[in-house]
Amino acid sequence: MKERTIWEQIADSFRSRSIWMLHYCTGCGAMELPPTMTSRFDMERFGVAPMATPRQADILLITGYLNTKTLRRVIYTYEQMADPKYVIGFGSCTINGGIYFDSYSTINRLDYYVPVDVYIAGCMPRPEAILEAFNYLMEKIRKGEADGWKRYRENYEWYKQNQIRSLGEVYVHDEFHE
Amino acid sequence: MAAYKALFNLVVAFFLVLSLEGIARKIMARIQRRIGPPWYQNFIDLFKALSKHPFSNGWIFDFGVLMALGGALATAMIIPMGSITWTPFPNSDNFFVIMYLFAVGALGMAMGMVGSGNPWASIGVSRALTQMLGYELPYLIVMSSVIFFYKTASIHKLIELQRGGWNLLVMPLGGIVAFISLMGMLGKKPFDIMIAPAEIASGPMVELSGKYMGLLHIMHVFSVFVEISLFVDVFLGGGSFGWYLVKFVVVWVLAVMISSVLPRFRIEQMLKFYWGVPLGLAFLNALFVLLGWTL
Amino acid sequence: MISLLIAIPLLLAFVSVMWKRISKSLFFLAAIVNLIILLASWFPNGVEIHAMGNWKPPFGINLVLDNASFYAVLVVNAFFFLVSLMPKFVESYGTSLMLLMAAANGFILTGDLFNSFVFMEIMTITAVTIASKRDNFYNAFKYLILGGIAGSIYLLATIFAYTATGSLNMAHVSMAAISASSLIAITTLYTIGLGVEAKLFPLNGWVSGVYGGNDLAPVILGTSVSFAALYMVGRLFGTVFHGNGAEVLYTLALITIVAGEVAALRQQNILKAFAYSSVAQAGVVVAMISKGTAKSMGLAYFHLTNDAVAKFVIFLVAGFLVYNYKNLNGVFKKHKILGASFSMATFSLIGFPLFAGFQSKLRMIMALFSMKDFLFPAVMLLATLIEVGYVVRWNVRLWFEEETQEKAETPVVASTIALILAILLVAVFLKPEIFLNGAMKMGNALADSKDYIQGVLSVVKGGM
Amino acid sequence: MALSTLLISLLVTSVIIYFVSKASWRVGAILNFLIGIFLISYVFALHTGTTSDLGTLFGQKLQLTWTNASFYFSAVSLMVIVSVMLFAIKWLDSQKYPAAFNMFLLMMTAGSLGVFMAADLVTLYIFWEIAVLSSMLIVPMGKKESRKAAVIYAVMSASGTYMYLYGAFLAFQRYGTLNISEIAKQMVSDPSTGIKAAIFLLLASAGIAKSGIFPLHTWLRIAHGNAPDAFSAVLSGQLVKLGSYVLMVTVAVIPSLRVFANIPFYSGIPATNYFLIALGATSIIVGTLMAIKQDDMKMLIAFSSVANGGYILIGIGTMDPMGFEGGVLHVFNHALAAAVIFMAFASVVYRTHTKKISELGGLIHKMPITFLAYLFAIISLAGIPPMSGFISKWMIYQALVRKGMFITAFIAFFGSIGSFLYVFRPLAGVFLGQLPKKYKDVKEVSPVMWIPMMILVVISLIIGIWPFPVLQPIESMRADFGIAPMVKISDPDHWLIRGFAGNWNPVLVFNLFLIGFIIAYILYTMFPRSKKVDLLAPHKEEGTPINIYTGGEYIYTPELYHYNTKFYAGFERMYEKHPSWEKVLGMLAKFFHDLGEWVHGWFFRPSPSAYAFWVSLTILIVFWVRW
Repeated sequence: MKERTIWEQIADSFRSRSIWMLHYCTGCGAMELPPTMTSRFDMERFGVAPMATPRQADILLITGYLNTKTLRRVIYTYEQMADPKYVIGFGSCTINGGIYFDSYSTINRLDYYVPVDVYIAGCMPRPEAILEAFNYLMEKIRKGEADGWKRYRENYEWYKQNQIRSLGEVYVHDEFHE
Repeated sequence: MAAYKALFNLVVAFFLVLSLEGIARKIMARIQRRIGPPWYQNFIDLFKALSKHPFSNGWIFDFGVLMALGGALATAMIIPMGSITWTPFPNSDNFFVIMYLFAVGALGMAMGMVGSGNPWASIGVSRALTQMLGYELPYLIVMSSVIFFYKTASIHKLIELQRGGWNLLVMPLGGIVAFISLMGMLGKKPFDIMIAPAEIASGPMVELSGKYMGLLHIMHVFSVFVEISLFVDVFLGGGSFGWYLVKFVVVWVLAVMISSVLPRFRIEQMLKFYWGVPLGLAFLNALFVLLGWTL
Repeated sequence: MISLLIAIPLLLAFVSVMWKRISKSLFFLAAIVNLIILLASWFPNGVEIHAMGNWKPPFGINLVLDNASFYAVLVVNAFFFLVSLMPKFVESYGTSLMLLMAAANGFILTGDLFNSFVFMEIMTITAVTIASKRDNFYNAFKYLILGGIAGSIYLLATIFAYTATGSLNMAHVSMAAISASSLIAITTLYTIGLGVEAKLFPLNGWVSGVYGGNDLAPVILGTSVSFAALYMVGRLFGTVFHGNGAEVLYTLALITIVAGEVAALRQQNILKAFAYSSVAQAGVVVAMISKGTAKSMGLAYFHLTNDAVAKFVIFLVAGFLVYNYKNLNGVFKKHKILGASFSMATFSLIGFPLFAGFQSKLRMIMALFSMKDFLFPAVMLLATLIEVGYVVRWNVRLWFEEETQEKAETPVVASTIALILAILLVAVFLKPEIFLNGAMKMGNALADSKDYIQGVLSVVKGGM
Repeated sequence: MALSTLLISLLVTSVIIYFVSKASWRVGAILNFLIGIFLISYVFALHTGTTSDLGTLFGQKLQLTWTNASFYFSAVSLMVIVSVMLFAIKWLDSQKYPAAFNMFLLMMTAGSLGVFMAADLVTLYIFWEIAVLSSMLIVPMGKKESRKAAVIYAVMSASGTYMYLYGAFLAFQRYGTLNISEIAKQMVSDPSTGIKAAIFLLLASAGIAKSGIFPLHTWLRIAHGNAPDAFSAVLSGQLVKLGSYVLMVTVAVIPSLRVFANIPFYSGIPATNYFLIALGATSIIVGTLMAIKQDDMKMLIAFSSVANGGYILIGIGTMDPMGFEGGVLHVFNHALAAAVIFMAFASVVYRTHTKKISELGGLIHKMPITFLAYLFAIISLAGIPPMSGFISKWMIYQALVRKGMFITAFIAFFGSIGSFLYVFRPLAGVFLGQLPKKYKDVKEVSPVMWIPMMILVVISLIIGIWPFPVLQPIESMRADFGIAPMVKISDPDHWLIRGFAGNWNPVLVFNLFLIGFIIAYILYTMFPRSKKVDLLAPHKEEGTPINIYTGGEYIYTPELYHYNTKFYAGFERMYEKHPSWEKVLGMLAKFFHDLGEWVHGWFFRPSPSAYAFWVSLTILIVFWVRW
């Protein structure tokens, strides 16, 4: 790992304290976010705030199982985020496919396709676990270890290959076939 | 000297509003029984945004952002802060000049954001402009009656002329209407129709990333400064720099508290609201001023 | 000398019955001879009498040439001359045209009420034959009936005048003291009798059918004949009856203006549209005549001259277009000269500056204002407004719409004449004296009945 | 060269230009342009007070004089016309009738100059009609709808003109002169208010019709919207100003404050002026609301011309030194802005052949210079500081607030903010956003076309920063009219414009904006460079989605996602069922048609017996009445 410049260190410390989150609510995991955001657990006190668009978001929170249709959108959205960007895989679905692991269209491992910085295990993970994950991610960012976005850039070919293998090549490019 | 004062304006505006925004988040959190982020959270957010590697959607996108920020900076430089001592350009602090110079920023932002090519940005801008039609009218009528009453549109002179009593007390109706319009200007709930993150993905800002977001945030900071300063100067009698700051904070906190308990209007509801009671009150106020029925 | 104006066309008309083939040339001959005669006796500036059979007025029939009748005859014959230049256009109507010319000249020149009736009848009947060109029989028939009614009423009026004064001579009638009630009867009947030819509302129903039915009728009837008829209005109401009954004329004329313009607005046929426009212009002229002063009458005939020139061009061009194209859209793209002259004529009709109509219209309005008549200018301007609507519509349609048809052969003589007349309209704008002097002389002569009486009856004093 | 010689030789030259253009229209257009340049230099060299006789008409001397007002209006007009002439050198190759266009354009120039020079009412009328006639013949050269437009234009214009004519002769009847300043002098001492008011309003109605003030505004939409594209620039930028000139003549040259001092209505403004102001205010509302909902971009700006005509009228109508100067300055600003906007639209139509906002989009990628011209023009039109448009609006507001005219002020504010809304629509719908695929090969127009736009933009910008060259003539014009000659509004020594309620320094404000922009630029460069998102990617390579955030959706046909129809749907819905004045006027036209039908059906029946009936009825009625 390369040594960070002082500016990068400062920037990273800022980044760690201000996390704007885009939650990609594909499954039941999204259920756990409202309590995380609202008064009970209040994630805003860590500087975590929900965002409506990937252009502004720092982390992509994937809350639930992915299938071949949604994964394509996840990748697209991820690529639209500005660097540096981080991914949190939420719940066991993103780790091993969860209870639908044997379905024909379920994606079993998220980090084949996009680099995941933090996984939160469990089905469902409780808000405490989510906050813990945020804290862990912050720590990683501060130390400059959350480098998923760099890995994605460096290993772009590999990721692309995995993506195509699972999703298949798209031959007709229009709004109905992606 | 004027240049230093103008620079000072910018510095004050930047730190004051940015911390107030953090405080606002804190207040909102407290109202919702949360702890909330620290007061300096917005500084962190801003610098983080500036440090990111952004996307640019074409030159007009860049140009729009620059124009927006430039316009807001220019306006913030003219604004008097409570008294003639803190008025950088006593000859040009005309109210209409400020209002319209302010529109440069709005236009720049609108243009840049639509230039991003995102339909949501366009929808957001259309809403923002419509909302402008809503809140500006009562506000301008109130301001016209103020100017008619004091026979000057120069802000620092208006401050001086309020020695006898704050304008808010001289024409309370006008003060109330101006405050309601201020809420719309600030884009606080219930008037955050153009942002509406849940409907149109934060509207005009949908394509803003990294430093663009940061620069527009700065622009927003100066806009808030201009809007509230105008209200403080014109309706709350300005005062020494310290008093000015206090009044500024009070107005801001009040606006935040009101906004934190209200839901969002739909666009035509907003228009009907503004063109109903506030506009009526504004005209009533104008009538009172004409007839000399001021307190 | 003046009787030749009637005699030559009449004679040649009879000759042409025998040699049908040369009737066109004979017509041309008659027209040019008449024109030469007229030029020879340029503005008499007094009253010249030609007593037929040497019966001195007020007893016999006499022809009167004063400034008024001279100007009218000049204009009328000028238009006949212009028509005679286009032999193709005249076709086999040379005889009729010559008769019409004789009748129109006689109608204008005569100093005798009954004689004027006779000439009017001839005029109507020859006009009907011309109107029936291109199988336009029904409208011609209608015209005939209306002309008949008008003629009989005219005759009745003449009879009344005769019973009231014991004379048929205009000067004599003018001089005589007629009781008020008879005067009402006489003038009213004359209003109706002349109203048909002068296109007064509601007696002008024949106009659209006759003018819209073929190409020759509007060109000659809309210019020469209506000038003759409107001359007689001035003569009778200005000179003979000293403005008595003018208010009826005025009212009817104002209604005529509005009715004519609104009727023109809805017309889809270009000939009919401008036929109604000429109705409206006749209304303007009659209303102006009914004001009764020398100036107003002079301006009325100035306007009438301008209008007649413009109408000549308009009807000439429109007639050509209607009978050569099914669809008139954009035809002027193929006939630029015709188009330019048509447009200039129509703009003159409206009274746009740069064209003659402006001079007459503004002068009329100004004169009316100085007479403190505020209604008529308003009506006139309203009518002009409506006129702008259809004139611009026709111009735009004829110039700019997509053309659909093959080009027809351009009539060289007709377009030359149209262009010359259109340029004449511009010239009149720049130098209104071209028409204005004559028209003002005419107005003075008509208004000055004392002079007329003296001029006509002086022969009596000297002779008998 | 005497003024009359100039005008007459221009009229003659225009005919020559036609024949030259028949041979080669481009030579004709270039000649036109050169004549225009000559005219500008001529106008600037003239001294005020120069008079010249045009001749006599029915005993009245027709005179031309050169006043400060004529200088101002002629200079503004020529600025617009000459730019369009330059523009036309290239643009005309898309037109069907270039020769006639050249001829009528020059003829119209002569007519308008004559109007500004006229010293009496009839001279004014003559040149007015020349201008109307020649412009009316250019209008139908456009697309199909333009034919109808020409008729409506002619009728509306004529309705105003004839009222004017009536008023002119009414004045002549009463005062025995047609000379404008003589009439003005006599009106002051005339005791009869009714007739004075009638003359005043009748004279003003020509201006009302021409500058598109409320009851007679409907022709603007149709004529400006459908006229040949570049000519719309002249129509809106210059010809409409003839109306403003006449309004100014009626309101200011006839000293309405003194003439109607006995009928004050509100705040020292006489009822007659107030009536005009009310009409102006109505036009602002109508123009703004209608402009917001147009889909045709030219019609949109046409309605904006209605609204801006209202501003001018309000400003002049107040007869306040500030308001008057504001109104007159607004003539300049609107002329420049509207001309640039219409020329920009003409360029767009030249390349894309459509003027529907809903069919366009993203042209900034293809026509950036046109876009910039449009952008600066709308900044001026919406009255935003660095451009000159703000100054006039600022002055008008000052006057309105000073007079305590809150409702009028409200309407002016409404129009001003509404103008942000409507000028933004073409900006967003035509230039920004997504480029439809059919326009992917569109190119920027040639320099001959964009240079005139840019020149006007630069002039507007310079005047926005340093307005005194324009303010000075206006001020001397105001002194001529005797509107508070003591008050000095422009103060170039201190770089200030002095209002009744506070001053401002345009240079300072511009510099502040510049500083703000520089600071913003420095900030912009300090932080990480951005990655470019290519909005044209779907056009360049088939099968590339556009890279904007649309909820994770892939978009291959971006124009479908271009938001340009019903841009202000929420607002437009609020006045969907508005009453339409156009319909009312349409009904009036229909009334005349039906009247014609009725007259035709009753009196001009095809059967002779009906005529016999009418003849007898007329005899009876006439006898009955006269007995």
